[in-house]
Amino acid sequence: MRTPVQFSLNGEEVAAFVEGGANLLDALRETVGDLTVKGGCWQGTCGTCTVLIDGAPRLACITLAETCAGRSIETVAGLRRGPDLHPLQTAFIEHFAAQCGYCTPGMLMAAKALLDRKPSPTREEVVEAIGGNICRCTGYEPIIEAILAASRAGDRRSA
Amino acid sequence: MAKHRGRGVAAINYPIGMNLGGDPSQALVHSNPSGKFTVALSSIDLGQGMKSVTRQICAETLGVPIEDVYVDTADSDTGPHCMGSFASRGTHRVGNAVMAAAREARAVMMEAAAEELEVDAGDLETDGRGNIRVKGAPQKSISVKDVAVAAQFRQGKTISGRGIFLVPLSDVDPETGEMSPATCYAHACLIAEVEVDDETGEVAVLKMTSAYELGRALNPKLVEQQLVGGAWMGMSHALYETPEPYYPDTRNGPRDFNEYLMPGPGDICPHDITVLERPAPDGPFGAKGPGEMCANPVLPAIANAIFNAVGVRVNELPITPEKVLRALKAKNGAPASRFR
Amino acid sequence: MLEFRKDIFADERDDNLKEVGRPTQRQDILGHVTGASAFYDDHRFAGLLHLKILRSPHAHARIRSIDDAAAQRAPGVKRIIRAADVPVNLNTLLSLIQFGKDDEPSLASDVVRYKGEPILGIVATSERSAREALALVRVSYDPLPAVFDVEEALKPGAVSVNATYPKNTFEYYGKYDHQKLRYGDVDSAFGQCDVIVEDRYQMSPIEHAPTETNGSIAVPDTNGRFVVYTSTQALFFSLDTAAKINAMPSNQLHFIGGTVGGGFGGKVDTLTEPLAILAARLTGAPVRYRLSRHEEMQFGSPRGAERIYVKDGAMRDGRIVARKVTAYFDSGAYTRLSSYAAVKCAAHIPGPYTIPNVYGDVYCVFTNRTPATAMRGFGVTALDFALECQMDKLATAIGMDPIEFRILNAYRDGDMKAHRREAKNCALIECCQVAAEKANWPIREEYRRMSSRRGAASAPHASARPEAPRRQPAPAPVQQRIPYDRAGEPPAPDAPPPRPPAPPPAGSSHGATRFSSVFGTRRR
Amino acid sequence: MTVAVKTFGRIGEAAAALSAERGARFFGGGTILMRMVNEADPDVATIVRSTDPALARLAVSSGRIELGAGATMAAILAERDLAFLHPVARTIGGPAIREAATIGGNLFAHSPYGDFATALLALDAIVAIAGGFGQREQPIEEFLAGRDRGGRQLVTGVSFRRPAADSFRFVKVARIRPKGVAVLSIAAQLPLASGRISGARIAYGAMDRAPVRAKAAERALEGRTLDAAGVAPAVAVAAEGAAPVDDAIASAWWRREILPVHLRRLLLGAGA
Repeated sequence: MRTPVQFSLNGEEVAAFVEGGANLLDALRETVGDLTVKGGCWQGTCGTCTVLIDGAPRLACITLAETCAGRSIETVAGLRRGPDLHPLQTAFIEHFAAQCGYCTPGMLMAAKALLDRKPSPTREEVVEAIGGNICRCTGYEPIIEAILAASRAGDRRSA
Repeated sequence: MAKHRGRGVAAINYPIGMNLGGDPSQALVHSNPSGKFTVALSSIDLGQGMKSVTRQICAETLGVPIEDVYVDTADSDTGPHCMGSFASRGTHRVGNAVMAAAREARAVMMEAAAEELEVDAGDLETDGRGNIRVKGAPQKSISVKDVAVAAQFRQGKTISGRGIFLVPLSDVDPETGEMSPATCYAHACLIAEVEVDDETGEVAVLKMTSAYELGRALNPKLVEQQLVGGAWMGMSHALYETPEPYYPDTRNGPRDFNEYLMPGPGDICPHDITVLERPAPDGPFGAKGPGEMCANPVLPAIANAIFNAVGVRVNELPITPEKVLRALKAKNGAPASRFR
Repeated sequence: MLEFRKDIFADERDDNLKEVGRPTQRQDILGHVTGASAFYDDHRFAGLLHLKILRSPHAHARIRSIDDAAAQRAPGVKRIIRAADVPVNLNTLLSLIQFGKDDEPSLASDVVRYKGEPILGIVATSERSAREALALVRVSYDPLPAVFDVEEALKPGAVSVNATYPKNTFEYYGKYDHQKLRYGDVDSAFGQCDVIVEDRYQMSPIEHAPTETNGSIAVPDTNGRFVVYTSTQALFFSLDTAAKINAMPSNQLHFIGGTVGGGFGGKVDTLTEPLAILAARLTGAPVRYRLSRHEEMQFGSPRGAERIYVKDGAMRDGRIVARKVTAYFDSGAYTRLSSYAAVKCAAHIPGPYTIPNVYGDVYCVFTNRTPATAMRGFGVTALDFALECQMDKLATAIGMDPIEFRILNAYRDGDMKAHRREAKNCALIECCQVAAEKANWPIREEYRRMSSRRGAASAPHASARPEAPRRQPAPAPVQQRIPYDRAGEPPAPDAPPPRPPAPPPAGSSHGATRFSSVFGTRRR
Repeated sequence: MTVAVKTFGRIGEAAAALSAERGARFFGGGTILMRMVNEADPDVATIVRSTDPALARLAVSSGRIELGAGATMAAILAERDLAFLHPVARTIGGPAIREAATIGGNLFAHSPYGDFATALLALDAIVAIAGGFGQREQPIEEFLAGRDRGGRQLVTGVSFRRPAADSFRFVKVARIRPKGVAVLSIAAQLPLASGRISGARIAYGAMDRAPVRAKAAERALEGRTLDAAGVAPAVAVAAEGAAPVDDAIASAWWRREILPVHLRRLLLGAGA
């Protein structure tokens, strides 16, 4: 049996019919068609599918899709404003913080969740924020540096 | 509790390309009518930067700006054969194929330019900014764009090139193992600094200092990506990773990223890297390949550092705290630190 | 932090380049940070079907019967794929380069040889339906004894794992059960050296753990062709393998990939494409075969474990005069690529050092575990671990600084390697010197002056050779057999100084050099 | 066949639905259940949810503390008055997991998971359960002991007396930082009466199939001071009652070997 679910995706209202027990990751990729969200494990253990639900980081693969009714969901597809990249995206580019690029969308959203709440985090807080996200290529250091750089860029803008 | 620091070193070399050769790669390069180039490959970019490095090799060889080159990978209908992305062969084998294709395309481009400028192609040079000019008389020049237009619509020339690179397969003498495994080797020496908890066997890697010789770093940032990420993987292999924690007993195999252990962002350490470049005679601009070898010195360097710290040798990977603790108990207690 | 030492080997380089050497941004980076990069699974097709695989719960068993009647009737099931459906159900990856015999089925029919071996596939309208139908398949097995240890597998009377190689070893050159390396005379060298260090090293299997699991989507195209979106690391390798298994002309397959979520060697084996294509042929619909994370972790072919025995002989002055290596590659139940790695391993012995007497035996061994495959550093990573731990133990035993010890023995341009090719373009010494300098690791002046290059004050056996190291503890006595990490007591200083090296004879065929003396020769 | 999802406004209705159906499972935060659903686990035919606000309730007073079973680790970390539990909640997965993971779910997590349950055991928590036969309460030790035998009971919340200031300590030993599964975890409530321990509660995680009390160590601490000599007897009997197993994270041997070390470090304040 399919259930209708309506939620806001990157500011746009979307409606989808989901199978009973469907997870948000499959709902976004297979039903809504947002392929920027990647799946790494469907077990809740790699962070690749990290999205924001009402501003909080969540693992789409273990989020029951129908619990998202009426919620506001952000994916990397909504990170960029038109042609302008989000400071995190710019920082990831400048710091060569991506290799294969598969964990990158989840990393960016985990980082956004942090910076939205804490614009100037310490290195420890950055490490904590991406603690649930697996990267097999970079050794994490460039990602940590990129997030710290993005937060400094934010400081400059607000200053 | 007592924590002991130690340092260990390892030095390695690594063969570039498939052992014994016999692993060809092809490339096609062609220009569109406005002087923008496309490289067609069937090679794979799995994060190592194949698209980016071959793009730089092509631009350098053609003598055009990087923005004027786009690399299209991995379509078996349009990209010619490539053995694959493994054995540290991408930069060396594919790079050479792209270089050969770009040289062929450049020759046509220079002929076409010569025809337009009514000079001898031998007297022309590229300025790397999208122009072709007469050596010593830079005012006499033509843009690559105009050359491409002329070649396509007036001269009827295709500014394109085909390239293949093959290290011919060599035999092995069954009796002696005499063989030609590789045409060039990358090198590295790495020093690891660790801290060992002699009550729990836990090992923390505090710092790595390394020197890698890679022939030519075609792109220093992509090289850094490989060396930093590769050293992390080496540390991970040394201390954490196994799908069979009780090998050769097959029990308790990890099923997910909670059970399969790899160092997290809180486990990493500073890594001070120096790059040396001794060009490989047969490498594209002397390049070898950093992709695989970067992880190799880390494993023994950490093992040797643990010995330097607490005087125990663990010869079985991964060097888990349990193995360190068992070894410590076997030689009852750790000596005072022998930090160098 | 990354720094360049452009001053070293500067005379061998033309640094006057425009694009090469610049930190140009990755061509693919914008796609990566916007989530727009299209990986194989980022393509969508109407009516996509899903393939899931029934896997053996046993490491070794005879399949008595398979009852899939209930699964066939299960909701959403479109087709069941059995071994008999696979056009060519025996293959080995390297048959593409004429290396080795076909030994691995795509779907097991009579015997399963490792836990997780594919037996049957179910194509259904959803992954969930496929999984539910799998639970309805009844297979009855006669469990067989299994072997999991490489050396156990080589013993007489051991369980035979792989029917193609009944002796549990890959067959080299149609006559040997291992790859040999023979150079100089290790036995007489061991007889005359001062210090011997012997040890056993055991590598672990390692999972590549790419964040994107192996997978592919096969889509029926016009004119009987199939478009295959794939995570492969080797496009034509996978295309040709899939064509062979499906008995199709290769030009009926159009493979598209090139943007892959990490590989590290784990996406060469073409684990999913052949059956995805077969499923698409049998159903006429697009089919996705995607490994679950659990499958990737346990059945997606790991880096194989190697067991390596090393015996080294050295002189008190620090020169290594003999190295003997016996290595066993745990290939798992089938060959995949381990046979190749064993040869690469033999070629790598004795590491980046000039040793006049070298002996190597490398075995590719079959056991009842997940078939191993390539991984970053294939064939070399484990040997480097063993050899560089040995180097540390030797340095300790001799009482020499481990970096000076490596520099002393490092191969130099013109040296003869054990596989009988001249060393060229060497740079190990310079790497050691720079790493030591950056780490404030003191090494003596003469070692800082040495060079990999011909003619330079480099060869330790030449006049420029440093005198025996003064470092503590003192050198080990002649013929002392040293359990690795305990240095010897002060030596009985009665050991005759090693004979000077014989002059280099004219190179024989392939530039090989004959070694008349235990101490060998070094070209200068 | 897809899973049926049944959502109820009232806890009681949810409890009834849960006990009514064999294949019914209660949805806490989904970190355990959704993985089973994704893998088409035949044991999960129906997901039972409740939107009852009581489930997410955090009633924090100076005396007794009542936490709804649906309260997440993130909610606990956001509650300043629960600062003593923050070091525990912070060790549960990464930030995204903590937004989902609930107290109730943690009570059912199998070893080596269940670090929050370990803390609750050291706090002598009472577990509130809504079964087919209405509400009941059960000491957490009893609950954990019978957990895997018990039917499909619905835990609605936990309550416990606020530990004396600075008397609660917790350490989780993991191989991976910051997010690692427990090699072991130790929670201790160490009330001091005129400088001496009285009525200590010590609980271990990953030392058995469910969190267990370290009763021998508790007894050995009675009347002792928290110094090297004072804790020595407790450290000596640290492993009594622990029955660790080999798993992918660590071997039983290593867990047993390092347990006394980490207990000593925790008691002496060198831990965490």
